[in-house]
Amino acid sequence: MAGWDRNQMAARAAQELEDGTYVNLGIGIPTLVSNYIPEGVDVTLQSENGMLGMGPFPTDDEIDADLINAGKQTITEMDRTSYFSSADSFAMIRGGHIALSILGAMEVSEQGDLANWMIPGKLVKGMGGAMDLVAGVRRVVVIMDHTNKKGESKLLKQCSLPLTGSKVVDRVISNLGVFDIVDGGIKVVEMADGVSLDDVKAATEAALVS
Amino acid sequence: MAGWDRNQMAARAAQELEDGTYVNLGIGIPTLVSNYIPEGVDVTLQSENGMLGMGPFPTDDEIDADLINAGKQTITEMDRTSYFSSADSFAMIRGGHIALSILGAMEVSEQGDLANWMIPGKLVKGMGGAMDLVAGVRRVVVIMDHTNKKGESKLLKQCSLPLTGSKVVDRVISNLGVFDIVDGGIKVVEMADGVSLDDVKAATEAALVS
Amino acid sequence: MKKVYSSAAEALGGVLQDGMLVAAGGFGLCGIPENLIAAIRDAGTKNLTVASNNAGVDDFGLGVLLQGRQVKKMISSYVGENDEFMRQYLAGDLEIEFNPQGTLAERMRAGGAGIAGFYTKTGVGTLIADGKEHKDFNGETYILEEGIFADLSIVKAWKGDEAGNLIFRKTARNFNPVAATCGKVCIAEVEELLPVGALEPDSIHTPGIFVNRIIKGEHEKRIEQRTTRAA
Amino acid sequence: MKKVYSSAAEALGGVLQDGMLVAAGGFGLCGIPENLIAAIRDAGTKNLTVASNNAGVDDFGLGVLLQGRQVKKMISSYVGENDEFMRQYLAGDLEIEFNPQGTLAERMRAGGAGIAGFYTKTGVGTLIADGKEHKDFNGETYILEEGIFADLSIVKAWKGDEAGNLIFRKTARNFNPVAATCGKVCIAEVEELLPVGALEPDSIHTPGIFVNRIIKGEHEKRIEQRTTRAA
Repeated sequence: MAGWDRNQMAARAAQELEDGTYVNLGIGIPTLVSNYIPEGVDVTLQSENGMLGMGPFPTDDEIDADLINAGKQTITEMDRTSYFSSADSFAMIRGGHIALSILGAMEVSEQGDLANWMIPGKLVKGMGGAMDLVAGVRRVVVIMDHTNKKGESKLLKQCSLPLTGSKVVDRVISNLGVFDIVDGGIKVVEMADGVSLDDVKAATEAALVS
Repeated sequence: MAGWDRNQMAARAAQELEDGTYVNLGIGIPTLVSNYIPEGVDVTLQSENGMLGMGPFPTDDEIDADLINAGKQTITEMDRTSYFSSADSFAMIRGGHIALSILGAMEVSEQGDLANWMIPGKLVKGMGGAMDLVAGVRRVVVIMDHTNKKGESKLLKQCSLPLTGSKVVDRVISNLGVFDIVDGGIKVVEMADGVSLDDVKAATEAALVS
Repeated sequence: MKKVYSSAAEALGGVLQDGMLVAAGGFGLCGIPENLIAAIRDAGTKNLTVASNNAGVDDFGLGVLLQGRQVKKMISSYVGENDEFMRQYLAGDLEIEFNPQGTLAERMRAGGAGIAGFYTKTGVGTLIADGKEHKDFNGETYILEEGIFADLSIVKAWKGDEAGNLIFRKTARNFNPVAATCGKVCIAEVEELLPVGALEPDSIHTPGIFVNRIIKGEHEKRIEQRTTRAA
Repeated sequence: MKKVYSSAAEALGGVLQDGMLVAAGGFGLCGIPENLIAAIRDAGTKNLTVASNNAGVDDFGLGVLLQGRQVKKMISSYVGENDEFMRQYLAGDLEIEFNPQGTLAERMRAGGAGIAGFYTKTGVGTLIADGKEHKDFNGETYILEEGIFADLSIVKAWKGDEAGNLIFRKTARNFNPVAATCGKVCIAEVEELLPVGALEPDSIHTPGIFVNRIIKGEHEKRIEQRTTRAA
């Protein structure tokens, strides 16, 4: 079983981007998606701390303390950029004006439940904007490893961790392939190079439907 | 019985203005109040269509179709002026950030109920921003004639007309004097020149308390 | 994906439907989407519900849609300047839902912001509160008002760019920014249509995400109450 | 009535009280009211509840109030960058109320706008919804969130004028405009304090009505995650 590495997952996720849309990319692997935006596809990236039209990281000369992304990294602006308050930013998110949110997860259930903010008994840092994003954005795509470090499936019948959102995930892109949340379970949309259906079955607790 | 004319009522109402505050003046006699702002008192006038720092009417040369007040009259801006949306304007009003609203009325009750937007059976044009103003502004002062054209009191035990707001009026300035809404009824604060307490009693249906 | 259209009629192509709910910017005749209103008149779309603070005057602004009897219902705070409106209203041909001005603005904002409802003190104890849920917070009574989710928003801005970013001018801003947010489709008409990058990012009032289509319009900008002082 | 004060300490005079609720602008260390936070540290005010998206880092931002054990409770969406925070939290000395980021921003806006509560889909089906009123609108479930009404707001802007009008710069705007609206008293610190008339009226983000006191500050503007690409 080969499967995708994090850059390949990001590249596959970039195929989800539709021309002319507004997109929010979460912290971690989702951030890498912006490196793989297909030719001819023009998307505008939102940063939920109050910016549309997020540009690349700055050069040393361009660093500006007043210009950061939601991960608190320094970034740059573009021609099209606009700034706004956090209230206006989440009005945009909550109101369904963002077409696509791509974010990471600890667990996803076959109902599309998502857990990615809290492990009981461990330090809780907070949900940031994740609950707003999954509740408000029109389409939610998760990028995550298919299994955790112990080899246990992260695509579950029920999430065991506290939820970030209930019935919010549309699609999961894992190292094993692309999976949609559909009525009755998880549908295999695509398998990564060298991954077999048996590999997927072995790594998936959630019901697979065809 | 002499009493005040509309300009004298406006001049008296201008004594309500406190230095450094933000004020909304209604259409009609309340608009005249801005002609009588006392020396040394600096107030900023809000226009609920989206402006703080309303200036005087323009000269012919200054007329600007994009610059009107809530009565749709052309106006001018000042050094301190800021513009904002209707939502932000009423956020300001509803949130209690305006210190004083001075507006007209058809009826005021001894509980401070105000009726000024609708006469059943007659054409109803709408309440505009009046309901928001009386519900949100910290202090509400009414300027009105003490009686209607038939000589009937407009300061009533109960309003007969549909309300603009319930228990919202703090003070009434009429042609007969200045009256506060207090527990149990209306308190005479001040009488206009040449007006006697008997004149007030004769013209007032609401309970007068001392 | 191009947002720029060559005319109001073209921008409305495929969007107009009988019976739809339209949210319109403007206050009185100030900052109204003149070109889009005229194109809706020309298209003859019927049974519209229009959420707009005012209803224009007889021959200008939303009044021209009333003349063509294209409007079934208005959601407004003040409709006093329009005789045709009153005739149709008194004849029972036109429905009016009065909203306090701030409630109307907040309902549009709520619709655009994914807020299904909000509690306000505005209108408590009045006819406006009839049939609405009442709830006490900290000993004070509030009523529940719901967000407006429109099918179409039509707005007018001063400057816009090809990405749909908008800047309004003076009190012509009014309801336009909130109307822009609450429609499934938002079309903006602007006085100056500029290339992307021409607007200062900190000064943009309506980010392009809210604007699906944009046109350069021609604006009469009629004045309702020309009021002057001596020079 | 003068709004301009000569220092953060002077601007806070007569305002600070043990146990008060403070709403603070800023996102991470970006756009935080550095001078006012330092002055509150110096004043030693205790048992504060602070509504702020984040809690700073150990030695900067709101972290300096945590060091002095001046904070009883935080209302935040993310507090990950602060070891002292975690120590006090695990020891039970510090209470934290997690709010989704958008809910926190909207709660501040609601408090400033006289909205007692609003219905959002954010958090439905999660721990955040526990104990909150649920209500269906058009077949979808929402939860009721309440406005934040703070005793004091502290915000940081780029430019301000002597009437309290504020303009923010880039993503340093963030929570500042909404925090400014929800306090009984709002104090702003700015990088440039200008005479009235220096700001463009169409470009003002926070009208002076929300700002009671204003100071010119000195800003370190520390960067939390310096991230670059090759030139």
